[in-house]
Amino acid sequence: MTGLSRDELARRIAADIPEGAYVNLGIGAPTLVANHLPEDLEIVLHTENGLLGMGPAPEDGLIDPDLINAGKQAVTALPGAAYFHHADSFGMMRGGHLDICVLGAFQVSERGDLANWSTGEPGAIPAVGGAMDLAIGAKQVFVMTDLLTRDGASKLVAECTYPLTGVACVSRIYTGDAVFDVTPEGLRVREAFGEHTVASLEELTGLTLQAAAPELASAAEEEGGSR
Amino acid sequence: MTGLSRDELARRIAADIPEGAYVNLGIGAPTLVANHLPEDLEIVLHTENGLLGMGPAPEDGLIDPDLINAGKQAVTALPGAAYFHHADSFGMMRGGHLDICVLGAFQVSERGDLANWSTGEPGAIPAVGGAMDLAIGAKQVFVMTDLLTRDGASKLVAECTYPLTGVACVSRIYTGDAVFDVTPEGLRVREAFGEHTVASLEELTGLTLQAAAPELASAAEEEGGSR
Amino acid sequence: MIDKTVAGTAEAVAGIADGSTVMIGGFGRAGQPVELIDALIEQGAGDLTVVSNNAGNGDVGIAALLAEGRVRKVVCSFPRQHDSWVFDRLYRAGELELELVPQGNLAERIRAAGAGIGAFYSPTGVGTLLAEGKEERTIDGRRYLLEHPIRADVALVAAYRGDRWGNLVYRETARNFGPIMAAAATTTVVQVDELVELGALDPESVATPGIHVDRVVAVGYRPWIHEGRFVGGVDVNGAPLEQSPESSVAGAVR
Amino acid sequence: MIDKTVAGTAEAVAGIADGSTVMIGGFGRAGQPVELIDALIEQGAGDLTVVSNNAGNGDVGIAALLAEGRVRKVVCSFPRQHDSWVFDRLYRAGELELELVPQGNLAERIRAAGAGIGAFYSPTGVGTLLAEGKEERTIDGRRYLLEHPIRADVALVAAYRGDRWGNLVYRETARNFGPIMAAAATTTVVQVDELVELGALDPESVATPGIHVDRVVAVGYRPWIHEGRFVGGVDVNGAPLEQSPESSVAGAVR
Repeated sequence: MTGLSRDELARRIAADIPEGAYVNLGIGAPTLVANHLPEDLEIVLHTENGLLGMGPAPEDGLIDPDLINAGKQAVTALPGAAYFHHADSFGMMRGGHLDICVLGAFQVSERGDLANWSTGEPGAIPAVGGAMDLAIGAKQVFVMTDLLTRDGASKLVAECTYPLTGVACVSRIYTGDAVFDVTPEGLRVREAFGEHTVASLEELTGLTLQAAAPELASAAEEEGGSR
Repeated sequence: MTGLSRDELARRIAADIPEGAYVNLGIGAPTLVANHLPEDLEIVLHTENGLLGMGPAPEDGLIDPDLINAGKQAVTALPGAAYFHHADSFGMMRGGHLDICVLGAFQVSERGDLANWSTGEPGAIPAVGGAMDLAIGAKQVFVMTDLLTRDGASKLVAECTYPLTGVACVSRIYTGDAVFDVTPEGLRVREAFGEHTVASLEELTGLTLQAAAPELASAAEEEGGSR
Repeated sequence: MIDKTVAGTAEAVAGIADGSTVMIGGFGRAGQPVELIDALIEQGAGDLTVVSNNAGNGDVGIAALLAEGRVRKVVCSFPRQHDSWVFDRLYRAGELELELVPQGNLAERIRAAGAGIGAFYSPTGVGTLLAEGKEERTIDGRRYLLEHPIRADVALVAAYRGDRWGNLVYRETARNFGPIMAAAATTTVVQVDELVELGALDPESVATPGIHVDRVVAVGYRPWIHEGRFVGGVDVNGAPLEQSPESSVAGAVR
Repeated sequence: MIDKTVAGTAEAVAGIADGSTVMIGGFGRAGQPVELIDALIEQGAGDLTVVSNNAGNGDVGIAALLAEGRVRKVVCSFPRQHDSWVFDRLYRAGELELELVPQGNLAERIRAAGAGIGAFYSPTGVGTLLAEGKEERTIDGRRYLLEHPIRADVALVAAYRGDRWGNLVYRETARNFGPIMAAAATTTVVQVDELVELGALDPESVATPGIHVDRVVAVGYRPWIHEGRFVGGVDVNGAPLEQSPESSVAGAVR
């Protein structure tokens, strides 16, 4: 494959986050995005356990167990930070005050339905955390995921078969192969990486895809990561 | 009449407020109760515009326009005070965390319905403020009022004719003539002042009243204000 | 760099459109953003719906906005006060629509808007005239009314100190409706006594995080504050006492 | 004199009855009232329903309470964690009932209990498995689920500092569920690092006013705090780093 690595993908997502945005990075891969936010831009990170203005991990020796992120990792607070309780924090989210939230996914449907909290396996211990709140809470919900599962199945689907996290909530899907916008007409290829075309992506996903620009309909000329 | 003056009544109410109680004194006559709370007891006053631990009025020259009570009068804050916003303040009230609230009344019904916000006159400008929240919010709602209107009509009634503030919300009614508990069987005379008896109170109110103690059924022997 | 500060109150209220719903903080005069209201009067928007606890005191602030004929409707809990003569006159003349909301329901409905709650059941007002037209429901044996969020296009809020991210701390009971209104409006405009450096506000005391704020303007300390310290010397309306300012400041040790 | 302080954690948790619903603050280990949970284990109450964001980490705190077989049911958002082996084992063995609640709905339902809200409509969870059995309603074109308050007999909360009236301030993200749980329980029991004189807490920073607190017990500063100052020298679980404590304290300038 000639697409983006996980780290390049994180950088690609970071490039779409404007200065001044209030952003929640979900646990797991989305936390990588923080490493690529330009240092000269002020972007305010929200962590749903009660902090706006989250900074990077502290040095060893300066870990503060009272100051953690939603993944329960030690973090720091930047000048301009504010603490609040859980009801206020999720009010912020549910009330639509966050600009962007970046989440992982098991599946995303053409309509933007998201499945990322349970594989529905019998005997699995269910845990949802803030996933359902995040899914419906931000002005834009970005999904960061691989296009295919390890078994080669598409994570972009006509209908999710895994239990849903939220209905019609995803705005955009970033994968190492392409970036897709969720539109009323289905998924639209916003940008294709490597040698991908709409046709090659349709073959991988089994979906009918729209093209954001004419050149995507034939071959992606652009270098991955540019926009 | 041989009942209590307004000020004696305020003292009588204050005597029923135990140490440690969280209390909201409504605007108007109930604010007089604060003057009679024993100085050696700690009673925490709530004002619904966002303060617990309200203290007395400041001296002239030390008035702080940012620090007012629900009647928009200058107050002070005691050591141990806390400020909060209106949603938290009324959550405190609606959530049943206040022990006692003392309110004025136009009418109280036998069932404890309260009318104290509007006389329903045509052309009058309606204003409710926190009255309806206070009426349903405290564990005990005390009413402080005259037994009779200036025209000699009873404020204790079978059914309120004025617009209601709250339904079945009053616990006890303090008047200069007697103290009444609201019970499932109607009003019970808890204490009668001066020469009042249940019979004389029944005559004034036109209601059938219960007696809390046998002696009330004949003549009140006790001095007003004792308990 | 995020910089929500604007140079003056005119810039702060720029763009408020005719027909807007405008929340105005404050309880009586405490926390009322008088300088922003003055700027709004100057700016000229009309046909407004004003959401505020009161409907103006004296001839300043909300009262002045009403007197200018800019307001079509008032949503509030307590319009009638000893000094609400402007509201009283317009209401009696049929020139103002009034939606009367019990104070706690007003606060909770504003909070619900900011917190993305679709509606909620409140026990306040059950069985009263103000329950008319509202859905009633009994839950666990208690009667409740269904109450809907109150949203606004613009909130005008007065806080004590703010920074360029829009973080705010309030002062005493002037906090009142500020935090919930800031979260309930599409555009939140704040006046502060003083702007401070980013990081100067205690993150444990920030009652409105900057996410809820769009514009901040410094209007200077109130007369009863001197260099960040309470000095008194005013009446409850903030007007200087008759004694000379010097003696007032000197006498204000508490 | 109002004095809600108690001398020890045993006294703090006295009287908690079998079958109680107990809210336990904390998000992971941050703000988890470990000393109070230890006292509750010692106290012996069983058949408990525990309401908490998580269902225990490692072998301490909530995990220890579960391991002792005291808990019948857990109401939480995120039981499954890398170190939730105690919960995992009991759940798989069918020895624990689980009510899974999305985190924001959990927080809002707890807040609703404290604020006297009968029920509310939340958009979270619409169209998912967790909507099963819940009333759905469309308001202004958006779908919502009816969510009910979660009340408790007892809340166990960890705060940073408190006074004898029960006023509390928290520290950083350890605030999490403390303020809303304190308001949602019949009896609220709080452990603080330090008790301070009445009046020593800034009334602008009090996140839980004493009205919501029944008992307060001081348990001493966490290892990463020294005389009220952050010194570090621990891992994210609060365990001392391998270096010597002296060098850790000395190195903790930030």
